[in-house]
Amino acid sequence: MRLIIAIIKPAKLADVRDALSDVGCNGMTVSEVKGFGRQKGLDELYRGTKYRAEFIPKMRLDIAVTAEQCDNVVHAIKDAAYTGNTGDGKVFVLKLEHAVRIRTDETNHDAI
Amino acid sequence: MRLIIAIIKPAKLADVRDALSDVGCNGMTVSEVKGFGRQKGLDELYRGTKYRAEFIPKMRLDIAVTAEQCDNVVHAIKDAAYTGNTGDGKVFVLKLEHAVRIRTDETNHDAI
Amino acid sequence: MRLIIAIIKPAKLADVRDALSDVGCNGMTVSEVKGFGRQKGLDELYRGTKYRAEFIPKMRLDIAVTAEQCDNVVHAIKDAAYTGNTGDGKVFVLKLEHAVRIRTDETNHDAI
Amino acid sequence: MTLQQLSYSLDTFYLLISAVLVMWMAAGFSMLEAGLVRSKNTTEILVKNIMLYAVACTCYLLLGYQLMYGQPELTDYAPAADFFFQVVFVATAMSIVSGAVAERMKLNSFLLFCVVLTAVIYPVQGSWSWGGGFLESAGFSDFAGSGIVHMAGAAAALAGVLLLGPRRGKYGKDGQIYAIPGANMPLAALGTLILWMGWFGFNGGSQLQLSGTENAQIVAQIFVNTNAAAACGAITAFLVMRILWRKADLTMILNGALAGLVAITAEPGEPTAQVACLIGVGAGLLVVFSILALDRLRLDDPVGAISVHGVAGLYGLLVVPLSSADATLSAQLLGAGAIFGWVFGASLIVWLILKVTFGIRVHADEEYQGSDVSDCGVEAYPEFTPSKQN
Amino acid sequence: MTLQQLSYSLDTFYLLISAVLVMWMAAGFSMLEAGLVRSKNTTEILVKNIMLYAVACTCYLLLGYQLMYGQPELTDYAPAADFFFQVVFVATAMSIVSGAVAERMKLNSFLLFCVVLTAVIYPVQGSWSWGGGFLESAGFSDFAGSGIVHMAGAAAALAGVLLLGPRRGKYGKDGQIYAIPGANMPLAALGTLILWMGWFGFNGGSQLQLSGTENAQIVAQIFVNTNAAAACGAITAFLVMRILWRKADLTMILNGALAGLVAITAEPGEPTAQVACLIGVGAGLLVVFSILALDRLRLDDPVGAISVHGVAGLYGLLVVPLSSADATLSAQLLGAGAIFGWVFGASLIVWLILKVTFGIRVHADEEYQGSDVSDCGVEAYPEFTPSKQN
Amino acid sequence: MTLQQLSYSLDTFYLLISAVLVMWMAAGFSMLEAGLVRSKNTTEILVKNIMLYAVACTCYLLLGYQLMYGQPELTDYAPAADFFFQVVFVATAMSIVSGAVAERMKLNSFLLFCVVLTAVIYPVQGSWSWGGGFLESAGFSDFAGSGIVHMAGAAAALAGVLLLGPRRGKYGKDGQIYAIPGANMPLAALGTLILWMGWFGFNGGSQLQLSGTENAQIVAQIFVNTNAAAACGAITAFLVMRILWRKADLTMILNGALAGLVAITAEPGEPTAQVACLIGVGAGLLVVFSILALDRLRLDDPVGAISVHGVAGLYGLLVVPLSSADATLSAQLLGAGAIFGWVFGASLIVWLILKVTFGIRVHADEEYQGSDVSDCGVEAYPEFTPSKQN
Ligand SMILES: Nc1ncnc2c1ncn2[C@@H]1O[C@H](COP(=O)(O)OP(=O)(O)O)[C@@H](O)[C@H]1O
Ligand SMILES: Nc1ncnc2c1ncn2[C@@H]1O[C@H](COP(=O)(O)OP(=O)(O)O)[C@@H](O)[C@H]1O
Ligand SMILES: Nc1ncnc2c1ncn2[C@@H]1O[C@H](COP(=O)(O)OP(=O)(O)O)[C@@H](O)[C@H]1O
Repeated sequence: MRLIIAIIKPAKLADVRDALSDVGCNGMTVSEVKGFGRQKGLDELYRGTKYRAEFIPKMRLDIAVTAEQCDNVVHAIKDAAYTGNTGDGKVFVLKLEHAVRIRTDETNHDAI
Repeated sequence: MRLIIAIIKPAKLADVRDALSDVGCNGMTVSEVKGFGRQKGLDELYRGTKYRAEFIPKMRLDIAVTAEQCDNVVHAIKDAAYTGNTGDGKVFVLKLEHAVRIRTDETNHDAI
Repeated sequence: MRLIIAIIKPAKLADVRDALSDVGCNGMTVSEVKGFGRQKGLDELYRGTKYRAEFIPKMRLDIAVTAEQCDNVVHAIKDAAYTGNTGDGKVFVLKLEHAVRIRTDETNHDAI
Repeated sequence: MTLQQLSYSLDTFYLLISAVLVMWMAAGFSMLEAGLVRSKNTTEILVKNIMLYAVACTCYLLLGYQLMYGQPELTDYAPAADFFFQVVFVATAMSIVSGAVAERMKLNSFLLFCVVLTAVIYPVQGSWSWGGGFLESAGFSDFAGSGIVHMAGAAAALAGVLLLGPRRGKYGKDGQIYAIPGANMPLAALGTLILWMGWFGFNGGSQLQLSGTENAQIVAQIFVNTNAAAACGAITAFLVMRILWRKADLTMILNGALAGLVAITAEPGEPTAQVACLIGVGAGLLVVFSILALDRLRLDDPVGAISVHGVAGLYGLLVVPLSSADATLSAQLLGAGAIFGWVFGASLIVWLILKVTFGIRVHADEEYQGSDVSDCGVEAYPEFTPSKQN
Repeated sequence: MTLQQLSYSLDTFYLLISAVLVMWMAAGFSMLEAGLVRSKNTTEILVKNIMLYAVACTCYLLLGYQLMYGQPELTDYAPAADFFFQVVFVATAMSIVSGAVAERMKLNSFLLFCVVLTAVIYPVQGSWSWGGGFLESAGFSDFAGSGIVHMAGAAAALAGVLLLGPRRGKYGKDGQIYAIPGANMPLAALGTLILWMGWFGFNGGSQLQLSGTENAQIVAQIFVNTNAAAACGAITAFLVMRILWRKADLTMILNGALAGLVAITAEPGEPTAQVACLIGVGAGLLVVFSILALDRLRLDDPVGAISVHGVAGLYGLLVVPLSSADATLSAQLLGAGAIFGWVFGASLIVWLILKVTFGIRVHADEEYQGSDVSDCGVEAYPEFTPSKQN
Repeated sequence: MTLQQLSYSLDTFYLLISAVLVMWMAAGFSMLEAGLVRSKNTTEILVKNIMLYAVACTCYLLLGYQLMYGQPELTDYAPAADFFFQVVFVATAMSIVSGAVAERMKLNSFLLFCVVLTAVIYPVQGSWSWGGGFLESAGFSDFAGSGIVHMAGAAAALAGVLLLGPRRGKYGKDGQIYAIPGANMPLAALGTLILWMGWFGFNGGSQLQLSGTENAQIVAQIFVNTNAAAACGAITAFLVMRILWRKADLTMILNGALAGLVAITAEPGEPTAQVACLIGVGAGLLVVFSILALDRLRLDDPVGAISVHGVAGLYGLLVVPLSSADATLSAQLLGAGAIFGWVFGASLIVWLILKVTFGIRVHADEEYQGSDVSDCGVEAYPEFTPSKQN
């Protein structure tokens, strides 16, 4: 099994969700994060003093998948999250040792 | 060592904390996340238009443990977070290569 | 490749960022988390009733690096985040299987 | 135009402006309560506050005013101005209830109770004193309503709180008291300042006439005393909390100011400003310890309404004899007892009927999750996720 | 001093205080709109509201007042008081526009429109009735401005909304309507209560004279009726939403109260309080269904301004004959048609000119990200990251 | 009743209502400052604002008023009304201080300073002009207190800021200036609109008498001019920021409006409305550049109080001779110098004494973490975790 971590633009969340749905992946956990990277924040101005929000709001998706699904899912995310501009984000894949569904005690493939 | 990621209902946080304490695990890092899964959000109504909050607020716990502790801890989480309703959540286990405590420079087992 | 997860004091974020920059690491993803550990929260008082915020606000940094960079980066974080008081935080290192940059389709080393 | 007509116009205007200030207190209660509940119940408390004002105005128009005053012959100012001034007082009484039962009371039952209180319960006791009934004859003296409005509201609230029980998570099994901080301190402060402002209309307008040197002097003295009592109530609450816990507890300071206002309401014109200060000091002391004591008794009152309006209201009634020669302690006790007994008893019966019919307490799930989503359909701050869940 | 002089002073004071209450409505609109837009456009809507008040006051001073009233000879109260009372009305009209076009209109174009509306469009139609023009001669009756102020503002807003189009994401391709909840319900409630309070000045001051028994009685009746219509508007909207959707929809209740206020504005003095209640009930009904209907028509009005001020304003004009013997339905229709036609037509032209020159709609990126950062340089709540992005 | 008595009543009422509007400014300052500080210091600034009002009212009652006016013989209106009108002015002066020293001043020391300022420092200089002292004899003219109230408050604030130093993180080692945005823009806007409203009482009430045609006309003119200056101050600040930085900077617009209000306060009755506009324009220009300049000088004033009240206050004093025949530039300079010298000097000494005894600056840890938790025990928005930490 794999744990996929995707960092995407917040505006793309709905598209990515739909794309994941299409490849049969309905569960995920999303959090709001701040991204530092190539993309720079916007200049803001407060009482005559410029300041720049260094970080950019991003969405982080954590998706547990089976090893077989993994490539498909990564592809789906990549396609749906793409805009071509800096800051489109990253996809990271980790090995997942073990998974449990709390409600049913199912484990691993059945739990995802 | 293992890194345990547990996605639970926010209302269960206190119970899970206590359960972890009982199995000798006192450190953890918690974040607020949004869950997508089988469980659906509540209908809301604004000025005559229905809308549904698609995601459900969840708590994500990241807990670094030794390999020996791992099963115990996963069990403790499962028991404490269980309600039997959809949306009870998941527990994921990853391999943890290395851990450092910043204050003391201790590493691995000592750092957890 | 490695995924480094660092839990640090919020006040140290700017210092850590600068330190990471110095070792050539410019990308990272930051989230606000709550830490439970040895460090205890402050007593607050509301209408004559004491209460203690059990968790402490922390920052979580997720940084994808190459295997070679890893030690350097962990060191840099440790030095920059150090204050010597409880609650300085932890650094965890996981193996990273795969990384993709959404904008360019670059993978692994090129994607970080 | 005659002098008489002009004084008629001036007195009408004075009553109307005073009434607008009291109407404005509806915003004060709304903001105070919206600040002191958790964010998940904020929309609902706003609905309650706006609806109770609307319902109170309507019920008092259709029934309550006649019950309380009959068809008074008013020759010195416009009868409509008198009605408008009286109607906003009823709303004030009902606002007190909404705060005390916040975060767990069913909206519909609350509004049904509001109908009965404003159409019947309040006017009946009001008629005993301001309507020229037996309390007036007995020499009971409550100039602007420490008892008739504030303690009455608190009595209704207390009956509700007793039947309703505390919010889940407020008290532990072994006597622990848990803090449930309100979500928005600036709103609580704003609400208090609005109330402070509105109180000048509440007390100042209760002289009912401004024309004539003496009237004008009394009204001016009322403004000074009202302000002085509030200021000293706030300072006292601040000092007590600072000494007891070393903290400058904002919400206690706000309660202290309000307690000063409630206490001076029974007789705002006669004391000197210095005496008004002392009355405020007493109210500030009382309210802090009353809030602490109610919590020990496991009477959960999220905004401190029972202490502020009930305890300080009673205290206000009882200190009238100190500054007013006409008042006697026995008459004050009689009045306080009669008002409290009637309002508390009648309210208890109405709450009980509601409890066994529609129910008065929201379902446990709804309470956990907050009434905003389940009952109002929208959160108060939908873009901001609260970070601490109770 | 003579009696005449004293009545002059009293009437001046009465007008000034009424005007201050109307000026305060600027805060009401600001808070209402700041509560009902998303947090990313909150700073911008605050800028719009404060700037429109400032611009309206200045333009009406330099040009509008003369256009509307010429150089009126006022002997019963200070001319400056009359000006001040009139000037705050213009600002009210313009405030209506800001709500309807919120979250997508360019700030600069909005302010340019504001200049034209307050210096020319509003005064021209105002002169037809209040300035003693042809509508007055025709028997058109609009006591405090249901049509002249509120419907006029809504007409200008409607023209803007038609050219501007809905907010992105408000309507789906297949007729779906998506909810875009406002970010801060307590502010919306506060704004409404401020408007409710200010309306006593708006309607009460429009009698223009307080001296004399009859004037005082009418003014007092206006206060009572204004309050009653608002209360019943709120109750009606609450009941309708409760029955239709089982939810106590706060923003609809607020709109209901405001609709009651708008509707009673055309004739607040003549009806009995009971009739005022009925007028409020009608307004509460109308406004809910109007808001639902406009959404079906894909006319996006984030705060419901067109329904509250336009639909309820028209309704207010049309029910005047029911309580006022002098008014006729035909004169009311003529007046409503003339005002709407002129304001809508003139506004459409001005908006069109702005559209082809400076543009009226913010860039799509700016709309997505919110105008606060791009146009104002600072977010409304910079320390709080909104958790739901639209 | 005699005509005399009626005019007595009317004038008393006029003073009382004006005073209530000024009292309401306490809420304006509270909200403005609560909006412009960071969320971690919001509860504390609310405590400061409410406590300073309470303390000011009490100290001025017990000592300050006598010091300033002795035992004035007032025959035209109720003496208590005069006291109440004067007492709310003192609170205004002190409110100015709280904004400038926000986010780093110890609460207890602040309140001790408040005692001295309101009991002694302010009344002493007030007696020189309004109390009939040497400045009045010298022909110094400050109708409603551009200098006596606003510049005095700013002088006390400046002394505090000099001894206190800037907030940590405000200025870099190499001359950088960092922005520290306030947490809640709607509150800042609301606060400003409250102040704008209250100012009609501040300036309008300072005529002290309304009875008589001439008095009424002056009061009405004051209302018009006060409004015009504020509007033009806001517009000017908007235009300057728009031209300089292309941004519609809300907080600068708010400061512009307030600067217009402060500037017109020295002589609000004599100028025509057009001249009042020009005075507002000047104030709007001045305040923007003053705020930018103070930042260059590393004088950290989170809300711009020194620029708004000090710089615009001085400017207001100096332009009086332009519209008032009786005033001379030299008398104005003398007055400004005397007031500033006394208040600044006396305040500096008091701040110094406090600094070496109790300390005036919060501990660095406390400053980092915010005074709300450490000193007040509760956060302003406990359910919402701020996402950006400074
Ligand atoms: N090495 C990294 N580790 C973790 N997250 C990263 C890393 N590099 C980039 N990110 C995340 O990806 C986001 C996008 O990266 P950025 O460099 O701005 O643009 P791009 O993806 O187009 O190269 C960042 O905002 C950050 O959240
Ligand atoms: N494949 C997945 N990857 C990551 N998180 C998941 C996944 N599936 C579910 N989750 C998380 O677990 C939570 C509960 O899942 P859900 O399907 O709603 O109920 P249940 O756990 O009862 O099957 C979700 O809200 C989501 O946060
Ligand atoms: N076992 C663990 N798993 C995950 N996070 C942990 C663990 N132990 C500690 N942490 C995180 O590290 C932070 C600091 O730990 P703490 O015990 O307070 O101090 P110290 O790092 O000085 O020992 C905690 O607030 C928590 O976020």
